[in-house]
Amino acid sequence: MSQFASVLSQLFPGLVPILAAALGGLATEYVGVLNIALEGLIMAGGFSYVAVGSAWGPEAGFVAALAVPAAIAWLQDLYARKARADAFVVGLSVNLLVPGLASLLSQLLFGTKGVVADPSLASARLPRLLPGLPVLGPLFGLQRLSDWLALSVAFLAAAVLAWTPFGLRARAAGMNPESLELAGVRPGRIRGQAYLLSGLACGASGAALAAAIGAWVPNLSAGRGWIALVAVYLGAKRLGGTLLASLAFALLLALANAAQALHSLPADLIAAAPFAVTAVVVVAGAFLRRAKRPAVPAGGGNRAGRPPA
Amino acid sequence: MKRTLVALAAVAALLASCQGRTPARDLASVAVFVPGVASGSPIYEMLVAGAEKAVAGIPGARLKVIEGGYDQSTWLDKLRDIAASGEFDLLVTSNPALPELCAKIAADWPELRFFIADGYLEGNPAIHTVLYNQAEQGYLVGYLAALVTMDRNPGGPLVAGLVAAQRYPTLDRLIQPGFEAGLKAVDPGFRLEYREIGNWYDANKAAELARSVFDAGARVILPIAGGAGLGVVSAATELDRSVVWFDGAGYQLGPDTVVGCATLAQDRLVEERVKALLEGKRLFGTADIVGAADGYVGFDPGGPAYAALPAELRLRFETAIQDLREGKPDFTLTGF
Amino acid sequence: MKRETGDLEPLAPVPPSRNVEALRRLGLSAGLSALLVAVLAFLASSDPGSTLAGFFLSPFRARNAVPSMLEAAAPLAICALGALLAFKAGHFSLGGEGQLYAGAFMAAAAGAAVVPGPAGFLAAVLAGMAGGALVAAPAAAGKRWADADVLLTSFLVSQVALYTVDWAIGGPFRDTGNNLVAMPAIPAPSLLPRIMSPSTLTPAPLVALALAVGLWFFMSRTREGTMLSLYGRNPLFARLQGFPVGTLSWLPIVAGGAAHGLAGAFLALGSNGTAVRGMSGGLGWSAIGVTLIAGNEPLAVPFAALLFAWLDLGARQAAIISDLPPDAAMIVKALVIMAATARPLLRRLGGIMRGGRP
Amino acid sequence: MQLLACSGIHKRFPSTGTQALAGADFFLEKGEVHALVGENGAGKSTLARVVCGLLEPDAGTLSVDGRPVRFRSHRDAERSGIGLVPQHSMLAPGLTVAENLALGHEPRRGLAFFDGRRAVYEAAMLADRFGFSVPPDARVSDLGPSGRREAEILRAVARGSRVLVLDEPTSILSEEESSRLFALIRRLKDAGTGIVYISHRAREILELADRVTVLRDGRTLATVGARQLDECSLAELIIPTGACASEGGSRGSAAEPVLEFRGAMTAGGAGLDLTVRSGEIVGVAALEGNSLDELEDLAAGVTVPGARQLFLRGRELHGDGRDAAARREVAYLPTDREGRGLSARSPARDNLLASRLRGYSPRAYAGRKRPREDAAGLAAAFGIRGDLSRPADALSGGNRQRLVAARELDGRPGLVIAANPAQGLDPAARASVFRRLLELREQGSAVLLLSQDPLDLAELADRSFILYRGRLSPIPPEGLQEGRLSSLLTGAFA
Repeated sequence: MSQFASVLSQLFPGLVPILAAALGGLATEYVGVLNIALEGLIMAGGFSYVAVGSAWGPEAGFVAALAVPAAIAWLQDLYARKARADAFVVGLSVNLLVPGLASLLSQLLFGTKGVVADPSLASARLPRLLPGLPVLGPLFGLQRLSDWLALSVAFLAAAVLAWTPFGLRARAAGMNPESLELAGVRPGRIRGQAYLLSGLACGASGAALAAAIGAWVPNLSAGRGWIALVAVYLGAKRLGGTLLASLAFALLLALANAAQALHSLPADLIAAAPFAVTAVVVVAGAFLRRAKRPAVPAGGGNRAGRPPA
Repeated sequence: MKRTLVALAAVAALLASCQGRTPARDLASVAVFVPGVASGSPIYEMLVAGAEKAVAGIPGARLKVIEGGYDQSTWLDKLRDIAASGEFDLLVTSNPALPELCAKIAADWPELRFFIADGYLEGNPAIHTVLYNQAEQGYLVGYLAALVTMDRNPGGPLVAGLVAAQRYPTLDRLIQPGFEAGLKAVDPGFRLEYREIGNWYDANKAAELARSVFDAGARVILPIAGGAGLGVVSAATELDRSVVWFDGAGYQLGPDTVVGCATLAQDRLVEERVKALLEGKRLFGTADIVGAADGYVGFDPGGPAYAALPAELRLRFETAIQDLREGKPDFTLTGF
Repeated sequence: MKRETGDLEPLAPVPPSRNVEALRRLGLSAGLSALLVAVLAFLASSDPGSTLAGFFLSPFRARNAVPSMLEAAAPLAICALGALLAFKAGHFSLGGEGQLYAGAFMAAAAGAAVVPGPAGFLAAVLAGMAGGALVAAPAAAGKRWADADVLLTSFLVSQVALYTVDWAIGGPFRDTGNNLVAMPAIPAPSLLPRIMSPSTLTPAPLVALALAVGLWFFMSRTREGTMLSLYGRNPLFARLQGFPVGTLSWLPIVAGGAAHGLAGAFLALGSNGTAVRGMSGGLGWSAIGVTLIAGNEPLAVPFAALLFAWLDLGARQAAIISDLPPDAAMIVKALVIMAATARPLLRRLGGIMRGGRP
Repeated sequence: MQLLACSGIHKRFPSTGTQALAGADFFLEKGEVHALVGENGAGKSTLARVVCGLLEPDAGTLSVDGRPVRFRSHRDAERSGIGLVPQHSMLAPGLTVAENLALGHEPRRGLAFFDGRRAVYEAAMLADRFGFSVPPDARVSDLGPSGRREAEILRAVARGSRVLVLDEPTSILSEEESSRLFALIRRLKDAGTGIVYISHRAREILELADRVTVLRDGRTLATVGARQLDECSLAELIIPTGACASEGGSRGSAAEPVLEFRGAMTAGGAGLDLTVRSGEIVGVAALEGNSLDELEDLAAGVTVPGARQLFLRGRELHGDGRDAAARREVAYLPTDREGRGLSARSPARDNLLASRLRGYSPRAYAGRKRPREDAAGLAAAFGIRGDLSRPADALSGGNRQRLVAARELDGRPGLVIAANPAQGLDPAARASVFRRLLELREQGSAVLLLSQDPLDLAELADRSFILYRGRLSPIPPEGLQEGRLSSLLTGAFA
């Protein structure tokens, strides 16, 4: 029972960063582009939280953590569109650029490339809301304010995608940009806004990670952006699916942490599991889709995101 | 066109003047290679501080600090660059993994000399190493962890945690056995909860693992995790549990959380040895092991959380420190 | 949404030939790198002068730095050539990192197991290539049998390989006597011979160069190469022409994997002497950057790889001499890759450099 | 006053180098149905897109109610009351009908939320008003062709159209669906809407239109009152060379069957049976939307046929990589020259030699001399001008067309699939391609000729069929002789 409660209590802090980033990935998938830069954007969020927060307090830090990655993502898309560069390659560069810049700025601002700790940035735990309950207690009580804040941003992103005119337009842009042309909406603008949302959500993820430990640690995201991306694909690029897949991964990782107590499985192999599962799902999904739809040009259908050959 | 020629000539002249530099005979130019990041890492901060003090005492000696970052697979290239730059006579560093790498460099650059603290390699004529008896350090924090656990949770489970970045020989052979020996010296019923992060940076995962250790009943954790150790401290702070720290100067990370902090007199050691080497002492080829008896492994009682512990507990612990200095229990190492 | 890949752009004037474009791209990348380095030196360093000296002079002045730079460029170029082959066939394989790592692991395992000497060397090289190909295989099979997205599957399998090799090097295959997380050393007779000790130079750069020429020949002088590039740009066309699309849909991916494995084997058989945990260290990603900067021209790849090797070495040298963080190289690389894919921008710049109007 | 006036409209597409419009004029009165006709590629759809603000003209003026206007997006056109029913779907397939209608004008609830229920309600009201049966909450991808078309029309009229542009609206509709559409058009017309009606179907045009404007090569040829026309004269207007004058004789059926369809299914209808024998040209004609493209896809191996439905020389074709060897004896001149006939970013020379790569020894190919000479020879024979070492898409449109023809029609293919072979060719090139097809027949090739242009059939085919609403019916010889092709095609005989 206590093991179970332990897994549950770990589920939430593990879930928030992955979920927020996954929604960020979903935002651009809605408009039909893969934002490979989630990892970099999470780091941008985490670093901004600490860099701005240590100067002007955690509230300002949180705002910066949202604003900076949003701006980066928006610029990233603007550059890709205006310079006709491949969106995918630009995303890859952002993944290289952000850790480099963070390290450089960290050196300039704090005189270290390493850990920047500021205990005042560590987010406070909320009071235990539901003390007596065995399951809900650990799940809902005793969690960090920052996690709840980041979760609200994630929820906001989900709401924007699901229930606003923007979400509708984004989906239309991803399915058939011409439908927007007839509606008098510029698909490029929608794409830019989707990137903006993507950066915002990733920023929330980064802020949650940094606030949980009250510090900037190089490589803060530690692969969570990739897992988020994988969750989007495992969730079939749909809102509900992405939520479920994120939850499944968070559960898997929490279980893996708990399983270490048993010394049964090496940590590295557990870390490989989400990727292996998703690879199987992606291939099986493609196979089924192809079996269902025989009239597809075999050996044709290159993905749109090809390198400039 | 003309301008290009002039520029080329200038570059050529510059190159020629650089080539003409005569290499120094004596050891005078020191490179400190930090296999990680100095700031925030006490043992590396002491490495730098000790080397700086030593160099300051020798007229004409120069010092340059180069940070290698946490990615161990890049260290060899970086060391090679330092050697290849031809700027340095003595390379000072500190990490159990470094002797092997430095031996590779020494094979290619025979005139370069190495001093490695916290590592062990005997018989290489270019390399001098000094190993800390990490088992003693582990024993100290283990003993304290056991006392704190029993004080905080009388009659509770006899469990303490060790959250490590990844496994490596010093951890397996010295730190962990020492830590367990410390726990069991207080009560043989103690059990160790070991967790592994998989890298030296994922502080969030460290925090999650620490929580699972605390959930398993532990009151105290020893993190051996570099930057990720911060996650253990923040988890302990939140859950009102405790952390014992390794390698010194951990109190400021969590004034109410870090109940004790074992120390290495790395700054003193590095200063002494570098100074000796620069003065021409023929130590290369030898490997020393230092420990509690000669004061290089110790304990820093200056933390607020330590001061807040019950006086009798502190008394018992300080007795244990004294015993260790006198060889009880005996962790003597003859080699590694 | 329609992807605005740069090459869809119809050009009013006749586009320059691929060679000219590759040259121009390389030149501009090098120029841009130099410019960015200078900017960073002034922004982020307290001593821009020696930082610049570190970047621009040390790599050419320090003892044996140039041969070491060649050596560092070799695996990068080999990976980039492997990636290029897959790209040419229209498969955007992102698995390089894992393929390289698996190659290094397999090479170290084989090199330590087989009798020292040429046999051990050969076994290590072959095992490395097999390791890389093995990691590429699931993505290739997924493409062949299910038409699954190579971009995604290759990345996913590569991640699995990275973690699995991490586990293997840190666990069952670890040299437990070593504080470095690494495998047992490969016996010296099985290693690549060192040519200019103390530099790290081995024959690997020659192999890379030979592979570049070989790939160039394959792509432009063989029927199969022509089919591959026609297929890569329009698979349906290739199928309607009766090309062996079944083979073309998987073999280039596996061959690219084998190339990454070869690079990994060279890493293990070079100065490291074994496989070290985290050895791939972003090389697979850098190789994609090299491919892009080389404009997908095999003959330009060695030069682009040298550019990246210089950036790495220059940044490390600048860090030794001055106080510029080595991450400066990462920033420069990222920006150069970004710029290299912007075709109209490149052309306009090229026009300016030729003295014409943009 | 004219409701809509376009004069001297020019539009050039730099990407393909085609001058789509070169001085088109078009005037629309209030409450009239004005048909816009012309050959494929005459510029009808381009003009429609200019009128609707989807393209900005290079030159020329647009005015609505006598006031000059300039449309930067469709929204501008919409503000002037112009709605479009495009030829190819511009709906977002994964959204519902109501969501598609709402796009760009979403009803809101609360501060910023999309009011999906109101969108459905509005769409239902609109559908009701026009007597449409399309369910507003259905996903577009789940709808049949008529449902989609209804959705398109609903979207066009949703903003209160004063001008409605319909581009080939009936191409995918059944007879009954079409007549419902016509009733709607009449009602809109009576309400004062001006309707631009683009169609190939003469009968529809004569039934609906008040006036007809004929485009040819991007210019306005004439505007004629519809009452002065009958089906034959309309067909004459659209396609200049006299259809009546053409002669096509059927030859004695030749020897060996090469390509056989045995009950091959298309989405549009029943199984198709068709045999093409060596030494004959079998022609199939149809208008757009009558599954001619599906037939092309099946024959060429783009789509996968059902089991045991398609045979080449008695061997079953699977429509995938297994057919590679069989494909090599098939010459295929696709309708979609760019998408299927070229790997456009590869050098023109590689494209030209793609079908004969296997003929070279590795040494000869590496030597480059022979391939270069062969390519130059082919280029000269088919009049391809341009640098062959540059990517094929650096060639001009006409040269690209000739490149595909040169590659496919050279040599001695066992089977030739020629889909719209004359499309986009100037008269001289057309004549040379046709000559070559006849030569191939004489040499014993089997030729399957698919065309939207009946004249192609009249000129070339030994046997002719018409494909109408998914069914294949033989055209009696008198059908060709009496010059009633257009009426045939519009369904009189089907």
